[in-house]
Amino acid sequence: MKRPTPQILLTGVALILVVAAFMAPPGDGSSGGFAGAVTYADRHFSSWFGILAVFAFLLGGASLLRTHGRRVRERKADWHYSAVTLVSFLAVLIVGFLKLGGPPGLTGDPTDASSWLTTIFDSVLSPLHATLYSLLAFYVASASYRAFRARSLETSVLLGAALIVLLGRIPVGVTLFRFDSLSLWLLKVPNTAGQRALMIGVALGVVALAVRMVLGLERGRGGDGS
Amino acid sequence: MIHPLAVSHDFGVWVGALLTLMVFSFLYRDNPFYKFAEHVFVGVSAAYWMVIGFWTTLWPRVIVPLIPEASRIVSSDTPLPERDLSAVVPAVLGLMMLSRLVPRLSGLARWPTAFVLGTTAGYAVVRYVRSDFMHQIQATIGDGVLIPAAGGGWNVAESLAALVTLSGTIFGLIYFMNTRRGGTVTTPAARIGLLVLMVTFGASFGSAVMARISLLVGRLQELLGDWLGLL
Amino acid sequence: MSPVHGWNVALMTLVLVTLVAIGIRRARHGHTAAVRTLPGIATIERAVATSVAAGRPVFFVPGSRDLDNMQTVAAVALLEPVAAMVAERDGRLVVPTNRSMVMEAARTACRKGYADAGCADAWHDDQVLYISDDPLGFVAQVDGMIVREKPGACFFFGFFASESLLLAEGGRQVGAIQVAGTASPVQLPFFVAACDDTLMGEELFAASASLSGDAALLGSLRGQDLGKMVAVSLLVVGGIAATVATVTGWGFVHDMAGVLDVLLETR
Amino acid sequence: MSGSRFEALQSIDRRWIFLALAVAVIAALVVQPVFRDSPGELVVPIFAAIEALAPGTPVLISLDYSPSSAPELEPMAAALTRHCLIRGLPVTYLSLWPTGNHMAGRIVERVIGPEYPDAVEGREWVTLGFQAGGELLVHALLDSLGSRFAADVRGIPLIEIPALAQVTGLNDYGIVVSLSAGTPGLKEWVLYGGDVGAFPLAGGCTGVGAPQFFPYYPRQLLGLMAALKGAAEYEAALNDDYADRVPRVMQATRGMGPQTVAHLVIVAFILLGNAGLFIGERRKRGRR
Repeated sequence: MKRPTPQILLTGVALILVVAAFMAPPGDGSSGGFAGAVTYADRHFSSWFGILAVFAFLLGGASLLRTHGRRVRERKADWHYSAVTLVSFLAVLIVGFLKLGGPPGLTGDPTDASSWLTTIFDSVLSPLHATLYSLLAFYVASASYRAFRARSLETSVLLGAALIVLLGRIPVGVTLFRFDSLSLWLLKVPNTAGQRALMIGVALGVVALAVRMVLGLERGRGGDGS
Repeated sequence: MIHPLAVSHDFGVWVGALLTLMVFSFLYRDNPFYKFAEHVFVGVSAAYWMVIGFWTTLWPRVIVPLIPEASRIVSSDTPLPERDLSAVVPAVLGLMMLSRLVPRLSGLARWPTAFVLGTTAGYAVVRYVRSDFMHQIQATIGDGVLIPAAGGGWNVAESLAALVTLSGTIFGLIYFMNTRRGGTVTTPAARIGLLVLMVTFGASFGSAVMARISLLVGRLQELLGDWLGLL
Repeated sequence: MSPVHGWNVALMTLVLVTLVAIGIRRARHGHTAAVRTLPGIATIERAVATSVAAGRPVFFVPGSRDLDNMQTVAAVALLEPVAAMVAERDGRLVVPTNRSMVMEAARTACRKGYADAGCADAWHDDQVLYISDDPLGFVAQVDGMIVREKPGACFFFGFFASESLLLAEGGRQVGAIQVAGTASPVQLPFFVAACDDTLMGEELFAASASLSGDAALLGSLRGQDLGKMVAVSLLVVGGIAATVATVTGWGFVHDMAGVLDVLLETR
Repeated sequence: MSGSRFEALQSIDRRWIFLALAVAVIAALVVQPVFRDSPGELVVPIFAAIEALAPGTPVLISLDYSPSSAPELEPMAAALTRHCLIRGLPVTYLSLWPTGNHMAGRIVERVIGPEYPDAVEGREWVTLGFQAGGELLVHALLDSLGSRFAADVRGIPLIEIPALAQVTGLNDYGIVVSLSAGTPGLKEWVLYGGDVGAFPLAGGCTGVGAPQFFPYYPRQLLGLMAALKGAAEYEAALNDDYADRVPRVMQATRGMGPQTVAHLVIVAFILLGNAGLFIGERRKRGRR
């Protein structure tokens, strides 16, 4: 007999979940038998993923320590910056695991308003997030300058739609060109058609990929490995 | 113009403002300040989400159910919860994932990966068929392409919209046909489909610009207002 | 817990899955169909060749979400043939990831790709890096890496949120040839604007099959097309039936439109 | 020689674009030009619906966003809040996002506190706050708020809150508005709330999310405030009808100044690039 491989687990789990999507849960879900097992799987597998994702955090943290630790040890180019990453990583880890600053001991919520972790979020992470987002304002400007050129019929259409909507969103464009209703129409009608064609196609792509995974055709990329 | 008293005295505001300027400097070119902010960002964010994941998921859903005594570490006056072994399977899968860290055992990690891929595929199929395939087709068909007006006759604008939506969706789908002879866009129908997609992208892009500028304005308001007290 | 779906969802799932299975089966029996070259695929090959010839690394970013997203799975599947392509030309591949599960899957895919190209020894796991689970922290570092290592080719495949344009403009800055692919309609416009070529929507899922040239995988694309024909037929028939029903009120057309409505009802 | 100058128009260093944009936006922030908008086709129905409610009819606002999307959505929450308080409609705030409590707090602190000092929490407004569950939460609230919320954020049981005296489930609200920055948000409110329930549903969304929601109007959504412009239009409607009871220039209207300038800068650069392309091609053809 062939040794069970991870592929069997992949296939089994996927099939159970597909079946579960169409089966009425037998009351409390605690009953035994096939129906009970399927319902149990449906109810718990996604939360198990959540748990695995946390183990993955640990794996990621270990990987980060290794990568940057080695750069510092071997004095590679820019090792000072790796040291910055290591120090900030470890500092936040200590603050967070020991719940420093919040309610006494380990009782409190780590995101309590008075905890140091929250202070770090508010004064370091939150502004960094907001700033990265605001870089996008500059990038939409440079990308649209470069991309929206009437080189061919396709790019002319792209350019035209973008200009109409850009001008239709500001009072000046509305007063000068009455672009507001045209831009609304573009967003409501052809845009909807394009979105729907994309979504329907994606659904089919997902089905095909899932079938290939379940049949083990995506070897090596899936569970089967080497 | 900058009044010394209006400038923020809050240490956190200063840290945030300096990091913001460091990131903005990247728009000119890469430089040591950006590198510093980038490496702080990586270290702090990786640790932050790890800590949150530990306290909100691993602790209450794995450690405490399996080892109720552990809850004493956090709080000594609450009664011990009942032991609940349903977390054993994910815990074992999680430990198998961590086995990557030990080269000799690393083959075990293929099992949790297979489990995750199986759940991903299993949940996705039905969800996509339902909401991205069936629901979208039904919505596109709607009430057909001739919409009656309230006071009798036909509502021309609505009918035109319905017709464009329906035919645009069909042409778009034809553009995506894979099995066809020759190059990329051969039939006129596929070409029309591509044009529909181009309108979609152009219009969405134009609409998104406002959102992006809003974020920049928000950031600058905090910088000029909260930090420098200018606004 | 997912809500329980109706019989019609089951029927449609069954039909679509069967069509894909038929496509695969026919391909295995030698019925291969001509599959169009996705515009993006040719660009991938050109980008890798140009980049390696210039002595510059190739960057591959498999999205900014975890392995529970089908787009991430598709991206990792696409990584394998791309890795083989880079290995054959003796280039350097860099794969930054922001989830360690994706890092593991990506390492497996690359190892396989390098082995397929006969250069298993040239692969080092360190070429796949974990950066941070935070998508924006991840992007901040990847943009920095791109500016410093000056890749000649950048590939962004999988699910992206606002990261799309932050990454694509980063690569644009150093003049890399860029190909992106995502199924998220909101982010596609940014990739279309900032990249040389873009795999749109379902093309992301078809790309790995198309690039691998494997008969069975190509067969699944044929199955996907059959699904599209189902969609187009439903739209045409449904559209006509609904229109005729409003205009005429003929009983049997009304019934037909009603049947289609019941068939597609998902609420 | 002049040909190369036109070609240069096609490859302006992106840092000039960045600089132009930054200067324009900062200048607009400092000078604060006001561009008045008028209520558009999608915003008028929301304003009219709230205008038509009898005083005392409860209104639900779902704050489904976080600080990073607040620049676009908070002005909508503020404008709706002003309208409801002026008309004597008790407001319930809840949220599908964990950041919702904080967002509700900001509205209270920045709008209700300073502008309506007589308004009392529990009577003029109540914050139920965040509950997890997304679409399942919406589904559950349809029949009964009490099934998922035992008390408001202050810990006061629902039955003791005057603002909720008339409310059992979502159908008891005169209107529900979801201000949504992503998932879960307006889409969940439409599919699991508005489509199933018997209450009018309206929405607000970011500019990025807007294309996704336009198709829901007018059948599944009473109206839609899209991006900052949507908020500015609502403010314009308030300015028209209640000029003496609201600030003259509100948040979104002020924000439209930098927006307008920034849009114009972007359009200008797009046109420059195309002019370079167009003239360059013409010269090439002329030479041939």
